[in-house]
Amino acid sequence: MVFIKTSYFLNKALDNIRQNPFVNLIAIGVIAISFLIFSTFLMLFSNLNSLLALWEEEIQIELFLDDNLSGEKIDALQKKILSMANVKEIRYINKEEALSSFKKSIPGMDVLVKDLNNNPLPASFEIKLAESSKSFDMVKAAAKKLSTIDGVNDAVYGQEWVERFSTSLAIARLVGLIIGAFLLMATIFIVSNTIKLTVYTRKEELEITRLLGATDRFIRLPFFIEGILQGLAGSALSLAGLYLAYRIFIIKVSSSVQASLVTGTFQISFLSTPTITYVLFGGMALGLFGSFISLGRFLKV
Amino acid sequence: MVFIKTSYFLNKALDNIRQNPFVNLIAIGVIAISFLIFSTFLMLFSNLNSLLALWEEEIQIELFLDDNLSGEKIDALQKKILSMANVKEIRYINKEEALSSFKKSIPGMDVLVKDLNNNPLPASFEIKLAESSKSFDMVKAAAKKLSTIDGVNDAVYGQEWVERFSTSLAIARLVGLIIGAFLLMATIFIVSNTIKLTVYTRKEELEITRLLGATDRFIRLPFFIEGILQGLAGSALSLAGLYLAYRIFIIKVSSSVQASLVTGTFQISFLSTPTITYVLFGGMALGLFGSFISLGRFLKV
Amino acid sequence: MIEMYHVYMAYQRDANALEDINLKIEKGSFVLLTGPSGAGKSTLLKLITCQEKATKGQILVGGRNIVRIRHSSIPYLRRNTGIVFQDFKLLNKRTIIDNVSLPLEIIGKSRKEIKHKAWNVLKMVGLQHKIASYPLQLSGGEQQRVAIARALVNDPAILLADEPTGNLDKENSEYIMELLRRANTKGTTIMLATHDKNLIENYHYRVVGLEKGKIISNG
Amino acid sequence: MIEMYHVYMAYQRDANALEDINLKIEKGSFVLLTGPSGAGKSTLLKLITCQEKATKGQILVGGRNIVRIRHSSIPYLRRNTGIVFQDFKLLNKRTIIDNVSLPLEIIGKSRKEIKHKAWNVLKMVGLQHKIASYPLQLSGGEQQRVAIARALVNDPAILLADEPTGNLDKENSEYIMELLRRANTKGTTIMLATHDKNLIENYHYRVVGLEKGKIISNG
Ligand SMILES: Nc1ncnc2c1ncn2[C@@H]1O[C@H](COP(=O)(O)OP(=O)(O)OP(=O)(O)O)[C@@H](O)[C@H]1O
Ligand SMILES: Nc1ncnc2c1ncn2[C@@H]1O[C@H](COP(=O)(O)OP(=O)(O)OP(=O)(O)O)[C@@H](O)[C@H]1O
Ligand SMILES: [Mg+2]
Ligand SMILES: [Mg+2]
Repeated sequence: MVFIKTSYFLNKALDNIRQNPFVNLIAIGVIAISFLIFSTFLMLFSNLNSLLALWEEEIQIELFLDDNLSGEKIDALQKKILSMANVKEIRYINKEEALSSFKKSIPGMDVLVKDLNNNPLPASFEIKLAESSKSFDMVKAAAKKLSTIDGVNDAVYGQEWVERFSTSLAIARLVGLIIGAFLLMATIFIVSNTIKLTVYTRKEELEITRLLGATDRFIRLPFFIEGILQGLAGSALSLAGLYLAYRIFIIKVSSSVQASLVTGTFQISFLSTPTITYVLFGGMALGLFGSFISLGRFLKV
Repeated sequence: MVFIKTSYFLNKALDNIRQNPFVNLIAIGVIAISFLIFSTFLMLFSNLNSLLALWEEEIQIELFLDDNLSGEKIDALQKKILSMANVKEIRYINKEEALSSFKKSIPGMDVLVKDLNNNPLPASFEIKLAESSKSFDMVKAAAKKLSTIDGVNDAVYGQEWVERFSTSLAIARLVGLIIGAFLLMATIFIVSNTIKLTVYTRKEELEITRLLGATDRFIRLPFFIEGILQGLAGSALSLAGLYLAYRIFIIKVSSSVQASLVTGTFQISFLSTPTITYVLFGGMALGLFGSFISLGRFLKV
Repeated sequence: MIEMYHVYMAYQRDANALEDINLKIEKGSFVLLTGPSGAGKSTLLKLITCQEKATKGQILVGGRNIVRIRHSSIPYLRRNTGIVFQDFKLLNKRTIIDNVSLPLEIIGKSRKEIKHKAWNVLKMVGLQHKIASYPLQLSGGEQQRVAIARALVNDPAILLADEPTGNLDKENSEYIMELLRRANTKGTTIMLATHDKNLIENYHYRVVGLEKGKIISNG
Repeated sequence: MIEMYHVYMAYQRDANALEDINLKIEKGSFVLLTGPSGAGKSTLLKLITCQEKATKGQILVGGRNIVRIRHSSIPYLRRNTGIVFQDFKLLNKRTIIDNVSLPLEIIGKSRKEIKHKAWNVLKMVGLQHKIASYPLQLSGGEQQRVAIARALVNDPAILLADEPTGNLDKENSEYIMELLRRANTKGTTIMLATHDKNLIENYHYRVVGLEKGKIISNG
């Protein structure tokens, strides 16, 4: 067999693109838009995730302690709790601190407290759980377990809010994954079908080339390369568009609202470099896939 | 001029679809998927909105009253506040109710309260604002205004949570609108370009028909009808797909989590009938638009 | 019926496909247009139906100057003209009878009349048994006869036939020529481009000879 | 070179396009295939390149039975066969020279050799001044000559020419016949389908006559 250089097929693919500017522009445009939808979603989803993670940070369990525990006992308790698998952080709050923060928390409280002859507020631990243990069920279970520890009077964790919040998180993530999977499939569908149409416009050319003695490989290779190039161009365009939108729009909006969103600082970020790479490779793979499934039916002569 | 029946063009359009099953199936498929993305978004967005509205319900301002106000004074105050433009609901909580709910709210509190010789907690009003006044700024302003009323000691509204929550709402809605607009444009782009490709595959047919003496109108009308039919089929398919997904999937998921999401009952709902109508008409309009912009370049002979 | 005055046509800037064509085709006449490959025969026919625009000169068809005709008037010009294209230009997605029906559909004839006429003309060219076939299921000569049938179905005032017998055997050619002769007798003005020396010799029609875009014989 | 034994071919169940064809074409011979429109000439040629499959019978090409050839082997069969298609089958998006280069590209010749050979063969058919044009910018006869050039560029062992002179005037036809004769002299086996009585009379090649799918004369 005669050796045929790869550069020949690359040139052929570029020729094809040049010879069919109309269909190629449309294909690349449609691929770009599909990927723009998908990568916009990726960006929103990853930012939403970071934001939720920040908020999750703040879920904590308060552990009210029995009165009259000795300092050693408290130290031992603290060590014991911290050594539990899902506890990340623990902070001790003594009776005085509890009272003073209590005074601040409800207006008019100082009047009430003034009249007290002794401090009725218990000392407590503030406990932050590990990332992986922040679902409502796990917080609940952890609180229950903690409350049975000897020396612990009660465990409190803002039941209602935590429940609602962590459920929202779970839903948001689930919905996000479902939407992501759906968008991915939609992108694959749209891109591969668009490529199918572009191949279809060249049905005759394919048939003639085959009648002149071309092997399937000879016919396919330029189309595969063309598909890869279309996919690359489309996904690169989508990233460029998204980045532009991110610069001129999202940053502006976010800077005006982010301050109030979280206690810490939260910066809406662009897609990470690995994600960008995935998107580009995804574009190429999809272009290749699109050409691949399109060509079969036209190589029957 | 000879009279040509509309039914002729409808038949012609149906013939065209039958004669080009491959490109038509692809076009309808792509339109369906694009619309599926868009109408999925519509459904999520409208449900999110309902959910947020439910949550918003719960934002309220607590107004602590001076001690020793007379019953008439309190009645007068209540009427006055209720008559304010943005107040929707008001509930009076007397000192005893305040104390008993206080006892329940923090464990170990009964110990503290037991020692009291008089009830130090103030009476209060719980105020719900009108729908339109629930942005953080408006709640803040309302609280400030309410706190200056004679007989009112302090106004409290869970500053931090309300702020974060209402900002989230605003962002969610803004992002939703932006995404919606973007998806709409993307759908228009994808659909019209797909139709362009299908028209392109019939370039020759168009040219020949024109060479045989057909007017532009004669050539265009079947394409317009075909575009409308494609758009209708595509959007109807997307709605059917969405409804199916809604039945077998979303309802299942939601029933397992919705209970915990809100205090009241919240049911994920399908698109409203007007929205369904809009989507179908949108499909037809878009199909027409797609054919319209595609045909120009092929009628030059 | 067709008059040309100093007509020039150039596809590219430097090369004239037609040069200084002066031609008068009387109503009801039958003219053969001959010349070697690339002489400009097809180009000349294309000018008459506004498929191409003359670079210079005036062209009258049925008394009307078509050089600066509006885009929207072109269809009405073409409806009076039957064209047999050199490359047939059949619609591959339509059956033979639908192809032949098209010119009648375009002018809005009734369904019944269309069917009747299309069938008749297909029978005339000997293809009544192929009406439900598609163009790509026909032999070259059969396709050519479909193209002829489509051009005739409309009883056009002018018939422009570009090499209509190139894919036909002698018997079929003679038969097609007889069909054209009959149409001509009924009043159709015919211009037929051909290289077929037999046609030129056997039929004593007026012959216009083209070479390199110029008329070299006319009579 | 080409042998057919009891070959039947039916596009539709009921109608045979070819019936009981028995034919032996010697290596290096020049055979004219004639018959009226729709006789089955093109179909016969299509069988030889596996464009269509015979319904029954055996076909040997170069000693190899191609009736049950694998899909992946067909290209190699076609590389030894030059085909002039009745409808040309040029690639409209490629220039003339690129069209003619295609068979050489397919077998992986070097760029230089391709250019050289394509240019030579286009010069032979008198189109060296059109190499940069696209097929739709050529006259019918010019397109036909491009199709002939493409079939010859590869010095094929077999040349199947389907009505290669239908759009050509007498001079060009004779010239093309001379080209084919020369190819034949250099060893190419040629089958040429035609209705052109002049060809049959002027050249004393073997003539195979088809009618309604059957061989009615052979010699
Ligand atoms: N679309 C075009 N663009 C550029 N040049 C063209 C175009 N169409 C035809 N030509 C050139 O114009 C000249 C005349 O072409 P035309 O088709 O009129 O020839 P013809 O007499 O019909 O020849 P044939 O007998 O081969 O059909 C030829 O040299 C051809 O290459
Ligand atoms: N793809 C097809 N499907 C169905 N029938 C076909 C097909 N191709 C050809 N035929 C029929 O087979 C018969 C022989 O066709 P073929 O093309 O071989 O004729 P031919 O001898 O080449 O005629 P011509 O001189 O007109 O080109 C014709 O009746 C034709 O209608
Ligand atoms: Mg011509
Ligand atoms: Mg044939």
